[in-house]
Amino acid sequence: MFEAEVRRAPFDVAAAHARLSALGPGVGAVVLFTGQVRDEPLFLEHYPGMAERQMAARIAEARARWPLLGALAIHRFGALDVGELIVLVGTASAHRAAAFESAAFLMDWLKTSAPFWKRGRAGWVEARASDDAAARRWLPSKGEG
Amino acid sequence: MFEAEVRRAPFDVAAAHARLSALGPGVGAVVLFTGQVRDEPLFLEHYPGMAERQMAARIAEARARWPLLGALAIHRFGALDVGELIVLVGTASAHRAAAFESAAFLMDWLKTSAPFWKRGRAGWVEARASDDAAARRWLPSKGEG
Amino acid sequence: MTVRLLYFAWVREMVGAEAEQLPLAEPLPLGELVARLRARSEGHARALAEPARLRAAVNQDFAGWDALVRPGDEVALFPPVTGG
Amino acid sequence: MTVRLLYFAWVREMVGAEAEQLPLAEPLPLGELVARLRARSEGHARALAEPARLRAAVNQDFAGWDALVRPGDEVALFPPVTGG
Repeated sequence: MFEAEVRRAPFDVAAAHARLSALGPGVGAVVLFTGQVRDEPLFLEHYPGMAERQMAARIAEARARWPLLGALAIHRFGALDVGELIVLVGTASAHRAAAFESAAFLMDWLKTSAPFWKRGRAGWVEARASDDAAARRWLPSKGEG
Repeated sequence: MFEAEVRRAPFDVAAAHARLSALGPGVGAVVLFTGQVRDEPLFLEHYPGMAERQMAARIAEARARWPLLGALAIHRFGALDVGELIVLVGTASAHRAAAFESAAFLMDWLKTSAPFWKRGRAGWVEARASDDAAARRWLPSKGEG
Repeated sequence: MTVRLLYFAWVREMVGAEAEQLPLAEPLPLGELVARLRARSEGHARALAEPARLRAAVNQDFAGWDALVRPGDEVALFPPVTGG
Repeated sequence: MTVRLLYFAWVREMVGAEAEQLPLAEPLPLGELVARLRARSEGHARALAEPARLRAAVNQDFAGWDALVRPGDEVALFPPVTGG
């Protein structure tokens, strides 16, 4: 089960976990990351088509890099209140290292390559250099530094 | 919300996520790890008292090391079938790096310091050197290597 | 032949449109295409003034300013992404 | 005064008990306490033969073989942990 989904409606964390957990007797570890609206309501604009395409591409990269039994990425758009979930990334593997690392990889790369833009009360949110740095640490030429 | 729990009965992943997610408007990231029985049924023996104590100590260490808004560790004991959840670690923070790193830290140290022992069909499971290595990478003197 | 142009976030707001067409007879580097677009309106000029503040995609993949845009392509211009 | 002893996993199985008492009048290094325990039975001798295969806790914290055990302490002997 390798899936990317872009949607306006809320998603179900328990269902995502259950799907990853049920991928067979080889699953020993599931990691779920969820990102949620912090401090003030947000509006999320996205590029339909490219968003799904980039998320699916990151999942394919993670799958090539770690021995995954499943990976899931869900990203919402539209108006979201404080505390609402924006994004979910989930991975399933035999062992925890692959599940943790691939989930962190997926989030770091979604942050810098999935075409979503946040607007808060003060206007469009600026991209952060720390997000580019987080993604770059996964490039083979640069190592994990 | 910083809690460690040892129990025989199944635990509720959705409830754990909901509690971490609801820790206030400062929460931006939640990471959940679950470990489950792989390949063959297991029996988990534990040292009551020390298990809770060690898990709580690891949570206190994580809290001192990362800016966490909450952390949760639940570990089951007794007879568990393939696919059943054994352990859950969850963390909540403003940003994803702290949530990911502290959850990985907690799992690595629970693996080597929480007094649980797995017995499978072939007898008691042997400890793995790779688990010791995973825990050691968090020691300040050794760095992240 | 044309190129389909898409704008997002503050680029969309400054340009004053979310999509438009640009006639294109033959392949053109993305940077030159953007230079042409600046002449369309004051909004275009302002939104596209600083390529360093922009990112671009050609056919839904990220592309650099030297990438060749071909007639029929879909080109999107937007700020660095901030989702997740 | 006594020390409360606890055994887990295959140590418990080989010793043939999950808990027992050891009389102790004054502090003793954990390694010497284990040496004393080996004399209790063949099972003890076998279970505790190789300290490198064992881990120990004193009062529910991990302890090395040179740690001092005091009358009234709780001492646990077990294999390296394999939970998680």
